Amino acid sequence: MGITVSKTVYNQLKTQFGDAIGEYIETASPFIEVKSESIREVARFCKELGFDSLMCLSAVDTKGMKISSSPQENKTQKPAPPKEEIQVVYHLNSTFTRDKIALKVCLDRTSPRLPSVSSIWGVANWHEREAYDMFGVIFDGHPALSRILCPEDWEGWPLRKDYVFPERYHDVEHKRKPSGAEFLDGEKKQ
Amino acid sequence: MTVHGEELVINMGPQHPSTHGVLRLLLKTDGEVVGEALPQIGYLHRCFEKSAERVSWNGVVPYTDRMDYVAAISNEWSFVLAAEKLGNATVPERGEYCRVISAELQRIASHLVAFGTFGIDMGAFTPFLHAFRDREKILDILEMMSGARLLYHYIRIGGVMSDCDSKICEMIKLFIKDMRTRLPEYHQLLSYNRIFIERTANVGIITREQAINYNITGPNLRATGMEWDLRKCDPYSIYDRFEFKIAVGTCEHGVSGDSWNRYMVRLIEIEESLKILEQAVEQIPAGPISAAIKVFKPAPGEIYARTEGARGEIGFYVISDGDLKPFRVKAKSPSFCALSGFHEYSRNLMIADLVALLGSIDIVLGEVDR
Amino acid sequence: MSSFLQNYFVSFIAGLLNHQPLAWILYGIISGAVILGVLSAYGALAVYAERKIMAFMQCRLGPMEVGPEIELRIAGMKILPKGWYGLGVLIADGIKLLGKEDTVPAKADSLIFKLAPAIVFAATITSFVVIPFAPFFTPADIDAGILVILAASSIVAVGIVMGGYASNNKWSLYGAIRSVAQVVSYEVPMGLALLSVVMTTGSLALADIADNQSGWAWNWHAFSNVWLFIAAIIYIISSLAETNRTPFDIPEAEAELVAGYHTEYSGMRFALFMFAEYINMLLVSLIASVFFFGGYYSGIQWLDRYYFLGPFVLGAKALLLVIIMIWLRWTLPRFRVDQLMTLCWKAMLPLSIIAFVGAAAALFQTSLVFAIFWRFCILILLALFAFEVAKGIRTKSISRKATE
Amino acid sequence: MNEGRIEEFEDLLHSIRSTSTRLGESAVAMRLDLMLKWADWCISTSRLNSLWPFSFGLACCAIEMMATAASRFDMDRFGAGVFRASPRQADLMIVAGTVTYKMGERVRRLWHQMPEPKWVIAMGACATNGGPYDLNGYHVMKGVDLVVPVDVYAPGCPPRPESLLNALIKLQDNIRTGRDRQIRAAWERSRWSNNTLTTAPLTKDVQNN
Repeated sequence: MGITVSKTVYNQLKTQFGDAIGEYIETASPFIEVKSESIREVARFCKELGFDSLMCLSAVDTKGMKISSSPQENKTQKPAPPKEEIQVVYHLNSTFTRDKIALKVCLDRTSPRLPSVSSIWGVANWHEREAYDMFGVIFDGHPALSRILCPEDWEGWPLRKDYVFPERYHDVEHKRKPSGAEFLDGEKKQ
Repeated sequence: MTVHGEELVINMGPQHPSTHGVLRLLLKTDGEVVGEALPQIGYLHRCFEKSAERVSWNGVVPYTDRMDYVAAISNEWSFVLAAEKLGNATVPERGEYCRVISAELQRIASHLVAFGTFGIDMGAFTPFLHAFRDREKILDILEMMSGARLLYHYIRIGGVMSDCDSKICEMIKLFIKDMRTRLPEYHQLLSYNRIFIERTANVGIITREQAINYNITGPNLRATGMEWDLRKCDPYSIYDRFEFKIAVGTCEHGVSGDSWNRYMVRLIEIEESLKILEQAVEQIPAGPISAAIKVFKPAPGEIYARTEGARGEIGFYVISDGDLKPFRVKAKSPSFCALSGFHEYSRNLMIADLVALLGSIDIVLGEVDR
Repeated sequence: MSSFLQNYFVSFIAGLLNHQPLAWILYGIISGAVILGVLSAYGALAVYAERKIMAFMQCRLGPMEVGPEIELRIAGMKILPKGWYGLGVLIADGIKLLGKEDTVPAKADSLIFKLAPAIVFAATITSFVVIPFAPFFTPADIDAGILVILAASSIVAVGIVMGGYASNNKWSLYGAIRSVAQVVSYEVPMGLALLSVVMTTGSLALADIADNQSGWAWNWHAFSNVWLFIAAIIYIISSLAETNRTPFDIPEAEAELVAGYHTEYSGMRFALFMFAEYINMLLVSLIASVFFFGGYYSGIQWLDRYYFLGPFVLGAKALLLVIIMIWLRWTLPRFRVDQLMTLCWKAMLPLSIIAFVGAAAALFQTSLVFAIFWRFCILILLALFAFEVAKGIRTKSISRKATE
Repeated sequence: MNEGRIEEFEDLLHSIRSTSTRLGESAVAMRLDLMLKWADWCISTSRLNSLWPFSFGLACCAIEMMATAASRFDMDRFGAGVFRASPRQADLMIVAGTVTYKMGERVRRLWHQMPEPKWVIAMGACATNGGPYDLNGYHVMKGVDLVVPVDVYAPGCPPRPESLLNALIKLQDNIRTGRDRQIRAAWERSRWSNNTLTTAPLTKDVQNN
């Protein structure tokens, strides 16, 4: 059921938006590629189609991915690693027809930026903040884009594949060294 | 005539008896009335998604346990379902039954905690201990099944860890019988207490539009009168074999989507879960409990799988690049979504109502912050 | 007449010392010390009772291992097992709280912060001097005893406000504000309920009120007249609010205000607040017994000859009411602030006015027919209540039977 | 950090004791010393029998902590059943769950708000050393003893209620023998006792408490 629905939705989107819609990729859960500039309009259109709830909004960093998760067009070729980019995936659900579709936006890894959909689905607000917190994806038009899970003064984007763990945070050592020698000594002396 | 004074900004949490963990609410109050409540989260951010990328497929399961620690098995199941769909693994019949039994037991246990803690929020301490007394019986059964009391690691890719044998089935039957007599007591103690109804009915209303906009699922959505249960609406596993009703808000007191209905939906769901358990224990077939999978290594691909947890839809967006470890795991947790709209439906409530709202949404911070 | 014992005692000491004022001072000190000692013992026991009753209601045991690790045997009979049923907590809690660090928050109003618990405690204790403990024995037999009680109980609220304000904590402030609103509101129906009795008796002195109820139990005010029965119920409900007990414990609502007005108090100051709460419970129960339930009269006429039974009878009645308060606390949820006010101003105040007017009307109808009719009304009310209780018990036993 | 927050009462005891030893081996001094020993015993026995825990749950372990307080296990049997929501009235902080950096400074702050004498039980693997989040948890503090002194560690993930009760009994033993003071003193000498996470002025979002 899911696949046919996605296909019809894809066709509708393609006629509506033309070039802004990329490919339709068929996997276990198929998704539609969307150009980053027009994601807000596409999302609004999808909501009008009846996809009234955003189940999940996730960002993915494809750096270091061995084989692309989308199936290769040419099966004879050796599976190639995908482009290094940041993807933002929207999983939509319709509470009327019980259909699901997925939209995917691919972004440049150095400065990922795309319009926010928090005005369309309320839940996107926090999901986008989380994506910003974890990947540094900037959502234009978001009411309050700030870190949500990590503290305000945290450095780096933790879920990126090239994230280096901090040595210490505010003087608290991150890797716990063997328990302080002075601690044990002190106990013996007593 | 109304008098408006200066706004008082007050911090509720991260250590506060009724925030159910380490949630922090920034309240802008005018006297007893809360103008705005802004949730601040992240005090329990345990880097689940980073950890999941760095362990094997089966190794992720214990981490999912620790997300929603009150209902661990629902989380395990959701992740395992995603992995199985990616890797095309099949689960033997008996394994599916074991999963259903454990998940439903877990759902009852989770709702009992919700019932008890909501009682504490309302000032009634005793129902909490009565609920925990009955929860201990479930924990006994789950302990016999998995060996752990709280975080089980029971559901594995391809099946379950250990069998639900006849002795356990007997225990479950006894428990069902016992629990059916307890529920009237709960209603007597709390549900139909006049003060409790006064406190919760018509308080903290979440409308259906708000609920769908903020993707609130599970009991909180069903309390608005909407029949949305993934066990029926998007059936997975073997839930289509069991007869049960979707618990929706009864509106016996108050309007749909208020705190009392959210509370009541959970108690009705306990009854429905008992029904499922009864059928599952009767029907459970003989056979293996787990498919023999030595090394789980799914083909490259991505999937979004969801199950109906105790708090709503638990979704896992999993990407595999054909390695022994998942490439990316994103967890969508119902509490996170429910809390993201909190500022909207907590507007102009009194402080005591805010506690009722928060308690009836039944959040688990481990799941919000992950 | 009621101060007979007191006068006898003072004149006895005066005779010994040959100095009248000194005798009065000595008498004050002695009776104060006795009251304080009894109250301390009661306070510790009440905390223990609360923990035990709560535990039994919650299918637990409560403190068990806290006590001497030897059995108590008297003449070979085992009286108490190891741990003495946790009786040790009585002492342990006290000594521990004494030895705790006494913190005053940095930005708190230090003087008021330190003064508040003392005021609450002193105001609570003060009221005890006008309670008639036995015929001919009231520590301070004041003609307007009830006014002393009403005044002192208002001062408690002042102490709570001081504590809540001085803590420099927003939750404490909330607790303090709520407390004022609550106490001020509930004093009105409470005062009216007490006034109905005062009007019936024609005296403000507590000893006279108690003496008015001698004889059999149906002479007790609560059972003499349906209006006073209503007044008694109103008094008991508003006394729950007066003592900040569930369902009216909004000034220290744990789920909402962390610990309410005493959030910032630690150690002995906190203990004083807690102590005052338990003593206040006893106080309102004593007043309820004196005003409505016969005071030191046992309700059995031929027993009342033995005057020395008076304090025990009064104590038993008061403790029963205290236990009911504990029972309610661990059963009921808590009201919201505005519901509390609604209940007070829209339900209890009209009802208390009705009771007051009714009691006044009943004064004119003293014939036997009416006396029987009023008591018959009370019987009907009690029967209705008993029926409700029986229904509850029956459903429970049915559900229990279904298990077996 | 070391603000000399030692109880006045104990100070008094120590000063009396030193005076009594200065007096020499007189009979009075010996009698006094005996009395002080008895007083010491009284105080420590009272304290260990009346450990009021701080109702402060962080994560999974909090559920087990609740189970420990509930009907089957009943922590109240040991006199430790009065859960206080305000740190000012608590004696025992049970750190039940994972401590993150964001929470760490709050934990330290709550610990500071508790009046002396106070004790800490680190419940579970996370509070002990980071537990399952040791390797990959970039935001997880590797043990709560980096910010507060821990008296007893309860092992397990999560520890069973029996384990927590055992930790409580261990703590009672420590108080009985006076070992808790040694542990505290050793921690205060260690390099963990003053780190900038907790001694630095609080960041803006904390100050409006």
